[in-house]
Amino acid sequence: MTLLQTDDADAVRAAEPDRPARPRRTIGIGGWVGAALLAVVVLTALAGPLTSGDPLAQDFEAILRPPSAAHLFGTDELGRDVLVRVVFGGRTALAITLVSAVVASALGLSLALLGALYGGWVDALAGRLADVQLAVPSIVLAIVVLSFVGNSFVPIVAVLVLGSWVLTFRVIRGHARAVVRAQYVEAARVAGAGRFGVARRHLVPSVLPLLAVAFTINASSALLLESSLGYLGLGVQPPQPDWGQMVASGQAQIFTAPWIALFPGLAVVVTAVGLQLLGDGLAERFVGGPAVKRGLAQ
Amino acid sequence: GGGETPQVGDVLRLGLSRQITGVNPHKGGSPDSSGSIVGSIYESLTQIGPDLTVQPSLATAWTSTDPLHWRFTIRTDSTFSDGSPLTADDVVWNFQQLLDPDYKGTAGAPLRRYLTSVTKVDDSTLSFTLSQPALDLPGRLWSIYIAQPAFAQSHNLDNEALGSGPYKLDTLDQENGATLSLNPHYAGPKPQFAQVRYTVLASEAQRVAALRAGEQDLILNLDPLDLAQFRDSDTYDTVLGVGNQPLTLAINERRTGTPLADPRVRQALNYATDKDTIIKSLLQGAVTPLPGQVIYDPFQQPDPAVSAYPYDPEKAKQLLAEAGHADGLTLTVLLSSGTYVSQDAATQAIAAQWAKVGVTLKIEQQPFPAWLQSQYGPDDQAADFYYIMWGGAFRGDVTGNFGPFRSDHIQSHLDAPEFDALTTRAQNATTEAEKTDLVNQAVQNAHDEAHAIFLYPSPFTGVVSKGLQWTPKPNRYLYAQGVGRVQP
Amino acid sequence: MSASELTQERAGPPPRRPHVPRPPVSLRYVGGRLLTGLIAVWGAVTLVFFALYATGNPAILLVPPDAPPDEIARLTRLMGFDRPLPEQYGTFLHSVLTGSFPDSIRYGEDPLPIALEKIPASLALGVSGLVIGTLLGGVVGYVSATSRSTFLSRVPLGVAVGLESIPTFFVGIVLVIVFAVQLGWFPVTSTGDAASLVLPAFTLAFAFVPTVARVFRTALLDVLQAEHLRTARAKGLPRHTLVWRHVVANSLGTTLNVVGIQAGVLLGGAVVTESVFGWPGLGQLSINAVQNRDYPLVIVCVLVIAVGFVLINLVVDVLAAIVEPRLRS
Amino acid sequence: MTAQTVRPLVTTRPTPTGDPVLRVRDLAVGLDEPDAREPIVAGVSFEVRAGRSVGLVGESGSGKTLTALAVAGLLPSAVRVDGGRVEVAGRDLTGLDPRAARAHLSATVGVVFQNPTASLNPRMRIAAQLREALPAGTSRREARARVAELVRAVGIPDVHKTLGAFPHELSGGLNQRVVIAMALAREPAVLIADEPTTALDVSVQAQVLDLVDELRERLHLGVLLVSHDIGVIADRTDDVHVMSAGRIVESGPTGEVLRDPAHEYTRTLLAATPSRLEPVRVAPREDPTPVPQLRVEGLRRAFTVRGGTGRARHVALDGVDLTVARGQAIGLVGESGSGKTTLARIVVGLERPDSGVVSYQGTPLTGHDRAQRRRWRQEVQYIFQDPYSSLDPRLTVAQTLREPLEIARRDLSRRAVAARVDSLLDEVELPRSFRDRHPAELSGGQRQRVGIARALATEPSLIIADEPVSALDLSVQARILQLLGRLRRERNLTYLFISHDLAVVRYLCEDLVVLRGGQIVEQGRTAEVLARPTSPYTRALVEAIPGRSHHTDRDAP
Ligand SMILES: Nc1ncnc2c1ncn2[C@@H]1O[C@H](COP(=O)(O)OP(=O)(O)OP(=O)(O)O)[C@@H](O)[C@H]1O
Ligand SMILES: Nc1ncnc2c1ncn2[C@@H]1O[C@H](COP(=O)(O)OP(=O)(O)OP(=O)(O)O)[C@@H](O)[C@H]1O
Ligand SMILES: [Mg+2]
Ligand SMILES: [Mg+2]
Ligand code: NI
Repeated sequence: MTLLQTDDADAVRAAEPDRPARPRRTIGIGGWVGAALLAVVVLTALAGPLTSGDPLAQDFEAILRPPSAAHLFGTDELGRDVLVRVVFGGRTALAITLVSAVVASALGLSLALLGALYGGWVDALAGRLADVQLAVPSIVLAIVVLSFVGNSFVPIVAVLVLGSWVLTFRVIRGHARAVVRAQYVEAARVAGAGRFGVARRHLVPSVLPLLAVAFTINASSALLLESSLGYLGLGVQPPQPDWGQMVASGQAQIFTAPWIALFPGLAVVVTAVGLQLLGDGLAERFVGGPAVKRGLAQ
Repeated sequence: GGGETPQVGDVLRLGLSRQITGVNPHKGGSPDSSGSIVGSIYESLTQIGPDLTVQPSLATAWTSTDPLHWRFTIRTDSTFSDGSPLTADDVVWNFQQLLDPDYKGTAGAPLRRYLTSVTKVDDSTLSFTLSQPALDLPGRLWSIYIAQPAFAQSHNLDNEALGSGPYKLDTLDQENGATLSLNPHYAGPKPQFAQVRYTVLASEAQRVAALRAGEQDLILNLDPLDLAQFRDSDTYDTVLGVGNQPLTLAINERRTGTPLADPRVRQALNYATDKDTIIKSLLQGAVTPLPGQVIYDPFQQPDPAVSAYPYDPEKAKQLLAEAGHADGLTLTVLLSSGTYVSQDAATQAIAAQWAKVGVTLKIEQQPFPAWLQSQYGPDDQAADFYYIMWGGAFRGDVTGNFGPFRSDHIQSHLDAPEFDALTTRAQNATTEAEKTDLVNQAVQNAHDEAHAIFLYPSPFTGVVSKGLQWTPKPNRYLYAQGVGRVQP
Repeated sequence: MSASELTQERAGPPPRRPHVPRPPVSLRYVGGRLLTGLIAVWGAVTLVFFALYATGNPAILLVPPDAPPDEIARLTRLMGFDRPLPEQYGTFLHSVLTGSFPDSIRYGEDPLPIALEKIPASLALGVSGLVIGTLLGGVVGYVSATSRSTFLSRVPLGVAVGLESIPTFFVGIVLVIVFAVQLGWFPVTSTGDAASLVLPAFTLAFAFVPTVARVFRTALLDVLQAEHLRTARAKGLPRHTLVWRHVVANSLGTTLNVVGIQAGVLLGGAVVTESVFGWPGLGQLSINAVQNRDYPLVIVCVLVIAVGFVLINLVVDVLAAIVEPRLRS
Repeated sequence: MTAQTVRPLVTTRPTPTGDPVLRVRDLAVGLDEPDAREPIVAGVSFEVRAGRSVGLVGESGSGKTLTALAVAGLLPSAVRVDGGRVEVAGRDLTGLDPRAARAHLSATVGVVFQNPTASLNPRMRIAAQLREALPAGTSRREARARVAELVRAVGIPDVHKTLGAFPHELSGGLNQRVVIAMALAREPAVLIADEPTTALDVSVQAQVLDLVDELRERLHLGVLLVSHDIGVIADRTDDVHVMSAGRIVESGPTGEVLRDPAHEYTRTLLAATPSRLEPVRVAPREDPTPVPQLRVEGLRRAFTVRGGTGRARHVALDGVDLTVARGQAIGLVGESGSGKTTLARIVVGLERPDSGVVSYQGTPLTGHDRAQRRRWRQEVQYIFQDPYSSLDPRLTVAQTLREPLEIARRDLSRRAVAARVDSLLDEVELPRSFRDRHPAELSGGQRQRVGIARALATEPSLIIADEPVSALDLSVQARILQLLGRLRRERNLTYLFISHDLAVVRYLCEDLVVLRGGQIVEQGRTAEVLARPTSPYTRALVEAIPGRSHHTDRDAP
């Protein structure tokens, strides 16, 4: 699809010969805010276990306590500290999100690059795979696969990867195809560069910023999908805390003890907002603004 | 929002907590869904009262001529909702279908174990021939519903119904609910509501929200903790009581090299479990711990000689040490997602308690089908424990009460030859006295050998509109005919 | 053509109607897309088939707890699950081709009509969500692209993008609490009627709004800078003609395209939405079928959804080609 | 213009020739910012009379377009008129409210822009766009007749097909005619044409300009023709205004200004015209080996094109034979689509022929062994047309120049490579400090120098250049051509030089090959072919050189 391609000419055209070079783009305020939010979430998830308690520790003396100084986010029906559980839930959510985004990006990237470099049946096959993937909403596949194969870490990640590699693939392929046909690549070929040289010198570096953007989008869609799966009871299983699953289990008490479902829900939102803002910022910085982001938007 | 005065409309609105799995009278069904609807549309020979006693229904009387022969007298006034009479031949036909090994209806499977044939003696008398004695035969027949043969042969019973019960099925959406209206030909007392709507509310959150929005008149199976919010309601009463089936941790004693093969370990874990704390905090004090056996008052006759394992961590440690596990054990329990009330919280509490005697209990959870599959699977791949609720359906139901704890049960991973022998003999007993004696021996054996972690009876919960008159049935079957209006 | 036009046609010099009606999309193209779609459907269904049949036996769910051990074997045989996998797959493919599937376990009948019966409800939800989302998103996108006020050009879009970060189920929960339980405007439990459609439709719409707003905004900004707009301005056209015919109309193609690519993601949200609200559609049916291990029904649901997807994508493509002539060749 | 008959428009407003239809006084245009610095355009004054044509010429960025847009009231929102007055068809626009001004302008001024296809709404059929341009209140029936008439008036052959088409289905030339028809729809008094032919093929250029001339005469239009091409200005305008840095630096009758430029800037501009450059001529050195450096025999290449009617084979090269001797400079000319680029790409190995043989130094490329292949790769280099897309935007100049060295000369040390890079920069007259710049920080001419330096890196002996200057500004173009000429002299390079501009070829190449429809239609010494073109096509090409009338003026006083 044409939308998913970025032509380098676009970027270049921005700088007309006699006009001053374009001002250096930044990821913008939004991008920095996103990065900061993510940093907070990630740091809490990493450092949380050192400072806070046990997410499984029950305290039948303090059941369903509203937020207070002792329990900032209150306690749940087992007297467990919701804050601690949100922090630990973040570990699960982030680990799954990151691993699946990394795998999805790697898979999408390699298929796209192979397709762009070799063309022919390699490209056609990868394109068909992507079409197959697009024929069924990933959540449906996820539900089927997880409830039959079981829902441990690996199947969950596999399902999320299945749902998101196509994005990276399409974005990168569109771009890589344009780059492979670009005159500067032809110039390199005239100078004697082979496929590997072209990939190393021109293709991979040019694809990296796009990859970063696709990665943040993948991560945020994986996060949302992961929490939806958790909510549907198909994600990480209790007692291991997980945001989506915490929302689901706290939902029955939402009228009497809203904090149980609210805080994990907000955690998902904050993380997703962070990823979105960072993604937007990166797109603005590297890819030429929302015009490309729209093609990437998930 | 809370309405001001108790309001019940013309349509009785009943909430179900599981999707309907069809309304086939020959396939059985969960009380929380299909079973309640089927029981409102069809009749069987006997029925189970709120106290779990066996009561007449289509059959008015029964006698056993000898241990292997029974006679049932049936009503002749019963009529299907299309106006056709329900005859003795119809009953015979239904049993013949169920006894046919190629018949799809699964309700016949247990029958085929002990029932040889059903024949018509005259228009109001049926003769049952058994292959092994069954003192509790009338009770066992409560779930064999009678369909109209002609209709059954020409229609899909999973989706359509023609019965002789108080209601007839108007519409059915297996995912979302069913509507019922009065069976104009019903022979018994006329129920108070002409229209009934069953709505599937599969998640606890949906049930709570529907109640708070005043959209339902009666919903069972809420988490005891969630009842509190309706306790002071103007529109609803809450029900918190004892259910008819026990909750236990079923044990896998047959995994190769399992420490659970040693009765001392099993006993130790029973000692290490603080049932009272769990009941007090999670179950809102609705129940008392099982009396060291899977049968309990008031629904069954427990063996008075057996009582609950007290919470005694020291004793537990000592037993574990004797069994050579002084330095601890790691075991797993498998839960089925969202199946039993409070199961997550309770198993986590148990895990915390066991941790104090050095046993690490790893909790795993799987969707119901996978969980079931694991139980049906080979011993070595099964989990060490399953948090499970199962038990008899009526007073004195030996098969139902003890079957799941026998070694030969299809879901069991036990190794309990003595218990098996005793319960077999109890099933085949020919006098009540003999049966009671054998049951007590079996109970004693299961307790001593600790063939289960005895927890507590399932709590029975419900939220009922103040405008309704309803006698709670602890077996959770929510028959429409059992619900009436408060008479002003 | 009116009568007067006809007479004029005869009277005046005959400049023939310049419009040569051509099909916007060639049949060949549609055929090609359908073929690709068929392959995709086959792939998806096969994947699901093996995920199901290789991992378990649904017979166990039907066995009553007090049944003798041989009951599992009996049911397995009755349902044909004892045969080798390739053979079952062959039977399955055959049933797809003939359109007669093995009976649903819960419904005891052909699962295809059961799944098809849910389509109107799903369509109602999908279409109303899409329409609401597109309208809201269109307004937000338009305002943010054209408004001169910093507030209007940023805040609605920011809110929309914030919405993008809220998982569908969370939106659903909040809507239910506020509008169904607290305000009592809409029912909590879906009955499939119009009143119970509102909340799920908005939940679904909120997933569309950010995408539509974003894409539409960029498309508008692109068009606003396009050279042909200068030509149109030179013609001295009235403002509304300029806006609708030259700006908005030219932004639709791009928007439609992206929304089309996203149809999958967005309608995936419908599955969650249906399950949160108990909306009686295909999504809920599939989740329940999965939970009950109703294999034949699961496969048919996946099949119907996949075919629906292929068709939706095709429709979007054709629509895009209609509003965007450049895509036609 | 070809033999198409142009039917007169039914209604023409007789504006007496000579009356001013556009008067601009002290126009100033600046950025629409609160603290805008200097205006971009200032103190611009000129006058266009009915039936006359006025040229506006100047370098890129000098403010020509902004001036034109300001007059037409079409300035982009970031820019605003800062002062001065504009009077169109006798009405002063100063102080008029924007609505009224817009209405007056749309009734009296027609505009034509550089890029015809982009100037049309991509999703409306031509007929609808033309109808829209008619004065408000035109009845349907009238409109239909008018539209057909307009289309015929601008010489579009297949009226019916064109009206039903979308812009992307028509060629650039046809689209420009449509745009002109649209500009005429409201019977304007003034036609503003901003580089109306720059995006078009040379032969089409002439047709469009002829059309404008003819319409001007017939409709008594006042024409403001904006161009950076002196040739076009010379041929087509009566008066000219030369702009530089936002100001008019010189004005007067075109002939006078060009013959006797008063302003320094005008002189530079004129000097940069390729036809004014002294041709580079290199005395052919004796080639020790009689084997031609490059030989091409029976080259054939067809492309599969997918169109509305399905797939079709389009033959781009149809049996081309060509021999290039060492030290020779051959110019390859031909209209757009004649196969020039395809031929060049095949020769450097970027494209494969369907049949035919390319031999380098006597050996067919397909028969090359490893060493030969390496040599061929080093000795044959390519210069691309587009200086923008032929450099990787992520690489610095040094990185770009290092790439061929790293591939071809693995023996070189890092330091040696760096030294080579510096000397390459010297050679193409770029400061060494440019090493660490990215393409975005370079002007078009500078980028093309980098492209040339990259081609020189492997010390090639044969350079194939595909329109290396046609994307560049006139003055930049002249400098690059001089650079290429110097390199050829100094390094005894062989050139295969592609251009559609005969003037450029005449400057650089002694020999000329004319390609048409994938076949060679004429070849020989450049001067001879230009003086006595034998094929009608070459003759047309020669005639299409803009500014020929001005040359004849000048060359034969
Ligand atoms: N929309 C705009 N916003 C800000 N600056 C502009 C805008 N358009 C043009 N400029 C600036 O105004 C100056 C004059 O531009 P203009 O387009 O009139 O040049 P030109 O003479 O037409 O050049 P060319 O031959 O390249 O078309 C340039 O420096 C350009 O950067
Ligand atoms: N990759 C391709 N695919 C399809 N058609 C092509 C391709 N490359 C060239 N052509 C076609 O081959 C013909 C010759 O093209 P070529 O680029 O060689 O012409 P040219 O003489 O260089 O034209 P120009 O002056 O416009 O650059 C054209 O009709 C073009 O459309
Ligand atoms: Mg310009
Ligand atoms: Mg070319
Ligand atoms: Ni000249």
